[in-house]
Amino acid sequence: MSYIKPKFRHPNLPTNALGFTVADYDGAISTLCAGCGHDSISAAIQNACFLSAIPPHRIAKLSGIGCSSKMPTYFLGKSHGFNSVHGRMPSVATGASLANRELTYIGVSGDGDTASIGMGQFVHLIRRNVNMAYIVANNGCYGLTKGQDSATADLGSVSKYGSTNPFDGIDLASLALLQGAGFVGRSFSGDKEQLEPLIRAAMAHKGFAFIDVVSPCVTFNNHLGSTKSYTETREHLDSMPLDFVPMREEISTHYDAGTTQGVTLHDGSVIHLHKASSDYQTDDRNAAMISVQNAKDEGRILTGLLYLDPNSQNLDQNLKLATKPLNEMGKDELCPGSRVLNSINEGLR
Amino acid sequence: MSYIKPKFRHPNLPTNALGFTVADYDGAISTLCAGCGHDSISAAIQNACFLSAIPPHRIAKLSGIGCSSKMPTYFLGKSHGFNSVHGRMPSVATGASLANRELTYIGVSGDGDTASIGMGQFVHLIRRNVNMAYIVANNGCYGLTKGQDSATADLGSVSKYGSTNPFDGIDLASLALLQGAGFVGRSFSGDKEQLEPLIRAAMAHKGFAFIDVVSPCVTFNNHLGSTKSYTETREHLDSMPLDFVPMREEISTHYDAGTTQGVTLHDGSVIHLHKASSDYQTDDRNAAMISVQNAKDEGRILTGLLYLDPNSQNLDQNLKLATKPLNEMGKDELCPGSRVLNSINEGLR
Amino acid sequence: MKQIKGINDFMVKFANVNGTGSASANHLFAKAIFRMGIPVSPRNIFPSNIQGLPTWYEVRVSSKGYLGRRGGVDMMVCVNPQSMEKDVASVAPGGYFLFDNTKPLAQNLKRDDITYFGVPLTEMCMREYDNPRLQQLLKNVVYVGAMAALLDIKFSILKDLLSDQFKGKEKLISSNVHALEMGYQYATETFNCPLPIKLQIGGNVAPHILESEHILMNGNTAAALGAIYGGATVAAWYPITPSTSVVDAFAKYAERMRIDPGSGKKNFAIVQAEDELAAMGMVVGAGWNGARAFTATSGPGLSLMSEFLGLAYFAEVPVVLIDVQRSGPSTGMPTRSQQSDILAAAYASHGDTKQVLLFPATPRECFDMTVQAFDLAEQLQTPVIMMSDLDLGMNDWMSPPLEWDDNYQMDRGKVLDADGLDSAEKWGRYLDVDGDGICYRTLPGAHPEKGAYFTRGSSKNEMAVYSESGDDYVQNVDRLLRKFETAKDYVPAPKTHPPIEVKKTKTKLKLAALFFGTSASPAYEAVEILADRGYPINTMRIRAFPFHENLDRFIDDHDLVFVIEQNRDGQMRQLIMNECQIAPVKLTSVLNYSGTPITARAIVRQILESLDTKSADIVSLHPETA
Amino acid sequence: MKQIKGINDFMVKFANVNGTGSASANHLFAKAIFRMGIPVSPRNIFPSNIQGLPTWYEVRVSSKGYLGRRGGVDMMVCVNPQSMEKDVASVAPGGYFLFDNTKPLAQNLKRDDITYFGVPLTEMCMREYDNPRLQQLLKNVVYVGAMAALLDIKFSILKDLLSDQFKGKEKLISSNVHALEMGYQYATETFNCPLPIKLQIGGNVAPHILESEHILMNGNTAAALGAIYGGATVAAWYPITPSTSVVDAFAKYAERMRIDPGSGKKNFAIVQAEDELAAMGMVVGAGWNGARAFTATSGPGLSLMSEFLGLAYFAEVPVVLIDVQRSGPSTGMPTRSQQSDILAAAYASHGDTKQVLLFPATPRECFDMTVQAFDLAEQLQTPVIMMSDLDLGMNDWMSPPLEWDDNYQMDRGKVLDADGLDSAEKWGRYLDVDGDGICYRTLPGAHPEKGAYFTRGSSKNEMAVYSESGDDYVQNVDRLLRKFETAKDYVPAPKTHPPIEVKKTKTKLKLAALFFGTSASPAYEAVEILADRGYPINTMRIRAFPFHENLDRFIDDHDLVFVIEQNRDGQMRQLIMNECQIAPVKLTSVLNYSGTPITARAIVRQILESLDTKSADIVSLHPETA
Ligand SMILES: Cc1ncc(C[n+]2csc(CCOP(=O)(O)OP(=O)(O)O)c2C)c(N)n1
Ligand SMILES: Cc1ncc(C[n+]2csc(CCOP(=O)(O)OP(=O)(O)O)c2C)c(N)n1
Ligand code: SF4
Ligand code: SF4
Ligand SMILES: [Mg+2]
Ligand SMILES: [Mg+2]
Repeated sequence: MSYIKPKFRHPNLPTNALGFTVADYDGAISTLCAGCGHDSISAAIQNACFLSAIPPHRIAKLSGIGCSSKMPTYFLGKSHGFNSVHGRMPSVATGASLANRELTYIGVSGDGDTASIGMGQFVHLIRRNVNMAYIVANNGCYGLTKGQDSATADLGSVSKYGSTNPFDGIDLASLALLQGAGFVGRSFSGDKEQLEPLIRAAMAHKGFAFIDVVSPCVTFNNHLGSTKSYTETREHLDSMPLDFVPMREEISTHYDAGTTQGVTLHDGSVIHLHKASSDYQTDDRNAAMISVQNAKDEGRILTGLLYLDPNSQNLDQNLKLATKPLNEMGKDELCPGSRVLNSINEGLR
Repeated sequence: MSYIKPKFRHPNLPTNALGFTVADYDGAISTLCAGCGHDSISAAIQNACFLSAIPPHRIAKLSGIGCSSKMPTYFLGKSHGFNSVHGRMPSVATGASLANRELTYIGVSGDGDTASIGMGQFVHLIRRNVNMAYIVANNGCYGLTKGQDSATADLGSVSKYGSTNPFDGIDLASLALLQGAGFVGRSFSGDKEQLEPLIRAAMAHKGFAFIDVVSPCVTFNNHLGSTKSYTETREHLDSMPLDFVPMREEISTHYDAGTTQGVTLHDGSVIHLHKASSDYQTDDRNAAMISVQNAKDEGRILTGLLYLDPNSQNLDQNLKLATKPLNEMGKDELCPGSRVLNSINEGLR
Repeated sequence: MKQIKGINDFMVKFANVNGTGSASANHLFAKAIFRMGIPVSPRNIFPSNIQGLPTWYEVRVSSKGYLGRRGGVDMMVCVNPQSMEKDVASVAPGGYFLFDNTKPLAQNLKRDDITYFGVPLTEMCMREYDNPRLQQLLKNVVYVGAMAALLDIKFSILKDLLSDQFKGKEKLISSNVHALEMGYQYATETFNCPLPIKLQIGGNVAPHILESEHILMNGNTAAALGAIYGGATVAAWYPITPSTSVVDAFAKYAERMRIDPGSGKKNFAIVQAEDELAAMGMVVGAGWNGARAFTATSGPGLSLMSEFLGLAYFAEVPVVLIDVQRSGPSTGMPTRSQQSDILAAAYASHGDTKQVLLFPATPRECFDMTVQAFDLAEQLQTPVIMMSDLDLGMNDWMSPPLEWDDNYQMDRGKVLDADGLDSAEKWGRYLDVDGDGICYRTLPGAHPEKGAYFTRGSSKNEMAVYSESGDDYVQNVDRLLRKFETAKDYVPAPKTHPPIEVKKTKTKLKLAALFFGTSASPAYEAVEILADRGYPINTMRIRAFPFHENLDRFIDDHDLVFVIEQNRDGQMRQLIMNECQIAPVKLTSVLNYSGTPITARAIVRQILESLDTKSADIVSLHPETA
Repeated sequence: MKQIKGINDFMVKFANVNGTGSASANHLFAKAIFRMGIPVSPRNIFPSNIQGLPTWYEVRVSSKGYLGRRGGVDMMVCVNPQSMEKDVASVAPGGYFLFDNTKPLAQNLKRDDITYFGVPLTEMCMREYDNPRLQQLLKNVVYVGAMAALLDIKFSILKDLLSDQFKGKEKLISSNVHALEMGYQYATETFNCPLPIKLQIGGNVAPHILESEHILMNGNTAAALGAIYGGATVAAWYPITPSTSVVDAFAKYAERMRIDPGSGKKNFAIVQAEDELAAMGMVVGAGWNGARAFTATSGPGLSLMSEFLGLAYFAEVPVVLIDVQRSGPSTGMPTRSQQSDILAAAYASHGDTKQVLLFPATPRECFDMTVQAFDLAEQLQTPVIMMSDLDLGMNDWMSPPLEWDDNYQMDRGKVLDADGLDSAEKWGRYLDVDGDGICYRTLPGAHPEKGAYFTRGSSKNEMAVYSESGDDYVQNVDRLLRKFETAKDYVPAPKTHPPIEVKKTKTKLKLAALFFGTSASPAYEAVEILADRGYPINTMRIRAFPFHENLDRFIDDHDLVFVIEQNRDGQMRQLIMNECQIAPVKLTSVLNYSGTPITARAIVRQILESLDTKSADIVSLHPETA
């Protein structure tokens, strides 16, 4: 949230290979809450596109519905975007990517959008290996509808309304691994150094690339970690009117590969991020699943590039799609003409 | 398929603890194709209920839409049944089980019904740990709509229409394991000795119990296994009119724990079933996932009880549901009365 | 400058930023007026985000008890710089404008024809509180204090309300009261209080209101209470504005009133489903299995429930759905109100379907109709959809108190238990024994030998056996029509008001107005205005679909009937034409679909315009009725 | 016994067990008649399972070229013991009954008033073939041979057809021909061939048919070809009867005609989605991104697509949906035909929506309209739904040949490419520059600096910026109405036929009939019958929604208009009332919703009945029009 954004831009901003500055990758002003992790992700995407020097107009941004799904409005104003319906962005992205295989597709979703209403489409999107980067801004709750638990909320986590979640959280990275995704990563919204390169790699990957980004909802829920330590901050909060959302700073963090970092969220709870070490093998799917699981059992969230299969066959390949984008084909390529039709008629007599 | 079913019943049929004969667990006459694996599963369910001496009227049968979802009509004629809509039986079963926690719920579905259109509901059914036995009659295709590949069809399998499936099959047992199911089994429709006890155990389990049953569609697709050997049977078939479905015998098999059995399907393809050995540990979820995966990599389908957590907390427990079935509660339990309402009015002035 | 005057009759609008706690403070303001016994109707106009965007809160005060939106702003309280330009512009000439003058007002925001009240809200709070959170929050309370002085709100009532709200948190009470006093004092000292618009207990308030025992509550809470009292045990839902608070409130009351005293266990189950398809599926499953079950949703959810609604219609499963309508189509304006799901609900799903709808107009009716919905669903063995909307569901309405008859018995409809099955001569699930289209159902587990059947969404014969026979199909769907006919006598009948006497009428036409739900309040108000101007208009408020036969007769009795509703396409008018076979020329639409509730002013304007243009046509088209 | 007579005018019905290959054999029978130049209309009436249940195949032969279902059975070929009792009963007195007399006919199946032909099919095949598969299969071919003798089918044509069918599989050809001959010979030797009902080339066949170049094809194949010719590149779907064969056929033709000759790669993409929501989502995504995309579905799928259809309407994304209707509601009778998704499609989704519908009546029109659907969707930037049905989609129809104008250019509607954007003065995605409600869209990737915008299902202003302003909302949805108005001139206009002259009319009323899709053939037939009986009825065939203004005029010009359709609730009649503001009393429903197609007989009966009861009322209600 920052409806007053400086209009002034430094004339000597660095440019990328295309001659664009990072400002060319700007979007509209965010209407999310101050301090929302999603804004950090928007910034990371913007920066990643800038650094990778992708022409902004050759990117298409797709999303579902939710605070997270609003994000595409807040980056890449020169790209087309499609804010579709709740939970069904995967199908829209599939269709879009078939229509024009030459654009770079970025899908942005939330944990509600993906793990609840979108679960079926998500699984099948992975299975089809659609060529896109799919980023889930995972806050364990439904931000936009005011803080209900989502399906990724941890067992035992307590929502702002005081209810305790009796269900085990769905681990989207494990699911992506199981369903055969060729690129699976996990990061934290505030860890720019890890997140940006991951996003760049995901966009470069020629197939479905999934990144689960832990992104605290400062307003309704911060309890994504398995280990939580409540402070009186929380109690203090409880006596505020429900329509009061205090202004907050975005949380950022910095830690080294192979180490574990405790990050204190705005309500005082702590999550423990563990960055995969530099000798982590990214080419073993089963091992990756076990590593994720083991970290979870230890109350830690494993972050980093968890799995990569650079040679996975994507949907375009599987369907033996022509090289020229389908949406550019004209009558010559598409319409067999009257002679063929007459011979078809002949066969029907 | 056998629309002429003998009416005569032996007077000395064995009875179970309730004094019922197996005929008391009969359903209507099947309208499936002759030799369809689904009919064997129906028989196994019928027998399992008989052997476990469950009063037929205390069972509720639920299904979606498909050949497989028709099965409940063909067993337990004294039970209520609900043939709901395609892919959404999990939600119907969830609601039904909440309404009356005392019945035994059997859900029957197909791979299309569960792994395609039903994927989202299936995952969330597992997550909620609804107290029911959920059986998927898995034939790798859409029988009722004439043989399209389903999402469990193997990569590279060839449908009756000659198209080759370019997608990896979804392994429902692995998915159930990942999502935390407390009971996961796999079997083959023709393996009565394995299937019946599995079904009995699933019904006895006080939570969500999943059984993936390989059940060949004799008419459209038999290619579930990873290893296939096509014979000329297949070529022969190709010249038959599409509306011709030859009469066939159900396939049955018998093999020992710890061994692998090749089963030849009607089109001549072979699947390799591997029965978990007697020292298989059913209490390690991660190990189970690895075993299933390893078998798959070797071209085999691991069968048996793959995982069991007898103490998983089911939905009734998680919701702290009253012991008395909700559908039996009356005004006294439910309606707070005028005095309470007046005090609510008071609070609104 | 001529200032707007008015005792107990004016419109105050608050312009805030959302997420700042302003809605709570504004509610305090409205509630205090309500406690003074003066009719008030607050409306929260909020954006579809959580923090940082403009939000408004309208409070209408009306001595006559008009609760519909009025339109126009007599006094604006503006603490949002983002929207201030528009806000200033929207004040009626002669009106008043209160703002935070910690920073001076920009030159372009100054008008000659309104009165400004600058209160240094930020400055005061910065000075008084060091906790930034309280600085933010209490600004709102300070302006409420100032408004109390300006409008003559009874101060003790405000204090009482704060004590109620923060019961047990003494520190919060005192800081809030302090803020209130600061504002009050500042205004008293700085301005000429009270203003020509002001409040007065008793005063000109309509006597029937003074005597009433009204409560102030929103429709969603009332519906939730209806579900509690109606014996709902299973609620399955998926969050969506503006229906979310129905299940929130249900959960709150159930946790209080539905805990088994012995075991501490729950006599209810609430499941947050993974989406609306699943929510409706769960309700269908529970309803099939004999529990009273419901879900609540809004537009997009209704679309997603379409397939299941068709199943429940055809398989004849009791289902209660509370549709709190918002602006469509698609995501539309998710935090704005409309009545635009009528056709989507009435004919939900493919094939020939007709669904039972209820149209509550007040929180009291939300309560009553929700209770009745459960009876109807089981009596008729079909979905019953209560069509509320954001305006009714989420705003507080002055309403007669909820009433409960302790002799109420749930009507579970035609369900045969074991005894019933044993004594039934011949039972078939779809045998129309009574000729009313409603058959006898059974519940799973009821009887060891009898009554089991297969429920399905496909065609069947009277004995519930799957059938593809055209005859079986036709007799079944014809019976469903018969059942729908029967439903006409079960659902709430429409309401008419005694006609208003008009001395000198300006029209020869017999005029009438039809309306429903939140269009009712402004419609009644409009009809009174029009009566004053010489146009007698009879009214009928529709409360349910299928329509009662009174509706046909009522339309027959008039030459021209206005159908007042809040959607673009005149959906209720279409439904009436379809179902009652009414000549379109007789029904004229009066519409508002801007997302904010329809006003009496808009209705009056449209009716007068249409009378100007229409009366000629109508006379010539139907000479016999002139 | 008086035997039924008729040259080129009779109804043969085959009663089989499904999964036995009978449909192929029966098709052979029908196709042979077609090749003789005699109008024929075959209908497959099949159960919703794969093997072992009764299935029927009706073949109507009509010298005048009536293609609608006729009703009544002149000759029954029954090889299914399960249904034999009913089948015997359904033969008209004086009719014929052919059966397998390997086992003798049960006593109770014997009637005095029909002629029996026993052919020992099983016995003959057991004797001739040792492969059990062939024994089964060729039984069907044997009875076709017998029928050829009985009805005088040209034998060489049958042989040609078999050679075509099994091209390259000589063994199969010869065994089939052998079976054919066996049956032919048996009949010739045993019965008095040909029967009083029989075929005759030329003969009494209507001259315009004799001269025509008709083809025999089903609507789904035609629609698939339409998608190929219309330039569809993305097809996403989910299997459901009876729409499955649309995409099957599309795949077949695309594999043949859409392979890039250089690379061998595909100029199309077909995705079997995980369900209908996803199928429609993919089409929306592809349409948004500038590909011509479509899906095909039936009732339950339409319900599931509802939310996405609302999105596409409101976000203005071109989408083509082919709805092959079946009997609803819910799963209904999945293998039976109806026209009952009209309202569900026209007003698909919550909120105020109106969708463009097309109503093809012949395979030729399925082809043409599918092509046009892609143009319309892009011109109007909205979903276009082609409303076919099982009868049209899955049965073979005699149809004028498909025609193609090689000058056809795809009309991509108002799309600005880079040049267009550069030369546009001011561009806003939702700016109604031309006043027709249709704005200029852009495609992702088109221009480095201009034309990017955000597509959404929520409210926005003309510049595509998210907006919750009531004014922006209203101007946007009003523009959508304007666009719908524009659409009236884009969609196919209704068709009228020259009135039939009637010598001595029995009514003073000006009568008319409205119909569409598969109701058209029987309706035309009925109108001719009624003209014969003294009732002149003008006709108009509706081909699209929104309705052309001709429709209003046509209705205005008549006193009483019959609306002929195949659903319970008279959905098209409702749509007409809603949209054209027609007095209900003017429109009388003529309905059939049993799942089997409506017949001319049923139409005639209902119209005559209604004229008996109605004419009095109508005259008194509208004296001025009498
Ligand atoms: C069909 C439908 N159901 C419900 C909603 C209401 N809704 C909007 S956003 C949302 C949840 C968003 O959660 P998530 O995806 O986690 O996003 P977040 O706001 O947490 O970033 C819901 C339920 C909707 N828009 N559409
Ligand atoms: C909403 C909806 N879409 C499609 C269909 C059509 N349909 C019926 S069964 C079926 C697939 C069944 O496959 P599966 O569940 O594997 O069952 P099987 O027939 O193979 O046993 C489909 C797509 C339907 N009934 N409803
Ligand atoms: S509610 Fe939560 S997720 Fe939504 S914008 Fe605010 S902080 Fe972010
Ligand atoms: S089509 Fe396949 S799945 Fe269906 S009944 Fe026949 S064999 Fe079984
Ligand atoms: Mg979230
Ligand atoms: Mg299957």
